[in-house]
Amino acid sequence: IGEIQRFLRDDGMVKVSRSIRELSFKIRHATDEFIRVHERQPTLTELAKTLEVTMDELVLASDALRDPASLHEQLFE
Amino acid sequence: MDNEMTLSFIAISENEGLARMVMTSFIASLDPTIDELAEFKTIVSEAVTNAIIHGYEEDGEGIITIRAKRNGQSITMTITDEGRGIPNVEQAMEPLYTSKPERERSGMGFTIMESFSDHLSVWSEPQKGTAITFTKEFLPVQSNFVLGER
Amino acid sequence: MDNEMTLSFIAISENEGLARMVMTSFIASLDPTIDELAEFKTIVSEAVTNAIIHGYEEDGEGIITIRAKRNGQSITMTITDEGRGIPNVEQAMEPLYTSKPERERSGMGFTIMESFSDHLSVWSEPQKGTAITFTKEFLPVQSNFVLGER
Ligand SMILES: Nc1ncnc2c1ncn2[C@@H]1O[C@H](COP(=O)(O)OP(=O)(O)O)[C@@H](O)[C@H]1O
Ligand SMILES: Nc1ncnc2c1ncn2[C@@H]1O[C@H](COP(=O)(O)OP(=O)(O)O)[C@@H](O)[C@H]1O
Ligand SMILES: [Mg+2]
Ligand SMILES: [Mg+2]
Repeated sequence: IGEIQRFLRDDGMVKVSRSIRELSFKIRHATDEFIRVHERQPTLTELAKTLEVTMDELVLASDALRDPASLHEQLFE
Repeated sequence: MDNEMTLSFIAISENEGLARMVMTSFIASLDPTIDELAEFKTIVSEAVTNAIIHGYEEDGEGIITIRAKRNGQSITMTITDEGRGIPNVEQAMEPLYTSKPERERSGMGFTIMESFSDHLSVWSEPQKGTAITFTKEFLPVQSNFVLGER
Repeated sequence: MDNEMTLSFIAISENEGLARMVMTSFIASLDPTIDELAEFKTIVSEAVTNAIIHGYEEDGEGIITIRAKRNGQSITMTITDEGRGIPNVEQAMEPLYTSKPERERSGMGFTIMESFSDHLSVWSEPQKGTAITFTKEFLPVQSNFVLGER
């Protein structure tokens, strides 16, 4: 399977939507970890560095992280 | 003025995502935190959704225009439609007020936009359209963060 | 016409990234592969860079406009500047031709744009400006396997 994935990746046939899904999962994880260590929110640049991705990739993937968790709490609770 | 852009698109719900991405990209150089970004995108989503659903009543034809300017750490953005307009702006902005209760709208759009922005003003005229202008400040993070250290 | 948008921005190099992101987002619904997207973004970058460097000679003031339409699996996009224009389009499009050899330009911009698009046409008039129109088809991948199987 790893072989096939590598082949696909090298071949450029992988759908962008798929790599975005993977990255958005990593963003969520890295954000939690950053907050735990630094006791504040990371900025986009800090996340891009941590995850070793470009700002473009980060901006694209960060849209999968909609709806701030705090939204409901702030307004409805 | 540090930077400025204009985006126009058809008022269909697929373009709410486009508007969000474009605005994210426009403010990326201010290096927002994840929360600031989420708030900013929520403002964009609420305003664009209102233009699609209320302004054009989902006719799939109207045009929405977003003009944005960056001035230092501050972003000012106007979202305009040329749709039905709002007869009573004060009432429309009240928490929980919605003219479409049958659509299960929450009536909280304006309240959310106000709470996530630093300044909001509404221009509207029935049968002419609506323009909502926001300002949001992005405070620089006191970044004592160096990769691999603390 | 499935969808359509217009973006205008100041001709500064920071906005080359904005243009790339906006166009990426506009074609997202076509679910491109990484390669298709990379080609498409390269076209956008080359055309926008030309408008900034050649059209406006980096005056930091000119406006670049991108109009894009989606028709099924096909994207047509026009990138316009109102800058100096191109006196001899045929010569400009020759591989390796550049009017700015001192800037270490490769002269390969048009060649790259042509090879990555399915159709390209150039309108230009000296002192009026330049408009470059591309079409690119995004073929649905004949995906006859599911990852993890063959
Ligand atoms: N762009 C617009 N054009 C016309 N009417 C609007 C527009 N935006 C808001 N409104 C009016 O203001 C009301 C309140 O908006 P909002 O607070 O977002 O609640 P909701 O969208 O849930 O109804 C809407 O129900 C509608 O009547
Ligand atoms: N938007 C434009 N406005 C004016 N001249 C242009 C424009 N785009 C291209 N040109 C001309 O065409 C030439 C070839 O462009 P290109 O193939 O991209 O090579 P390069 O940018 O490396 O010079 C440029 O050197 C310039 O003279
Ligand atoms: Mg609303
Ligand atoms: Mg070039």
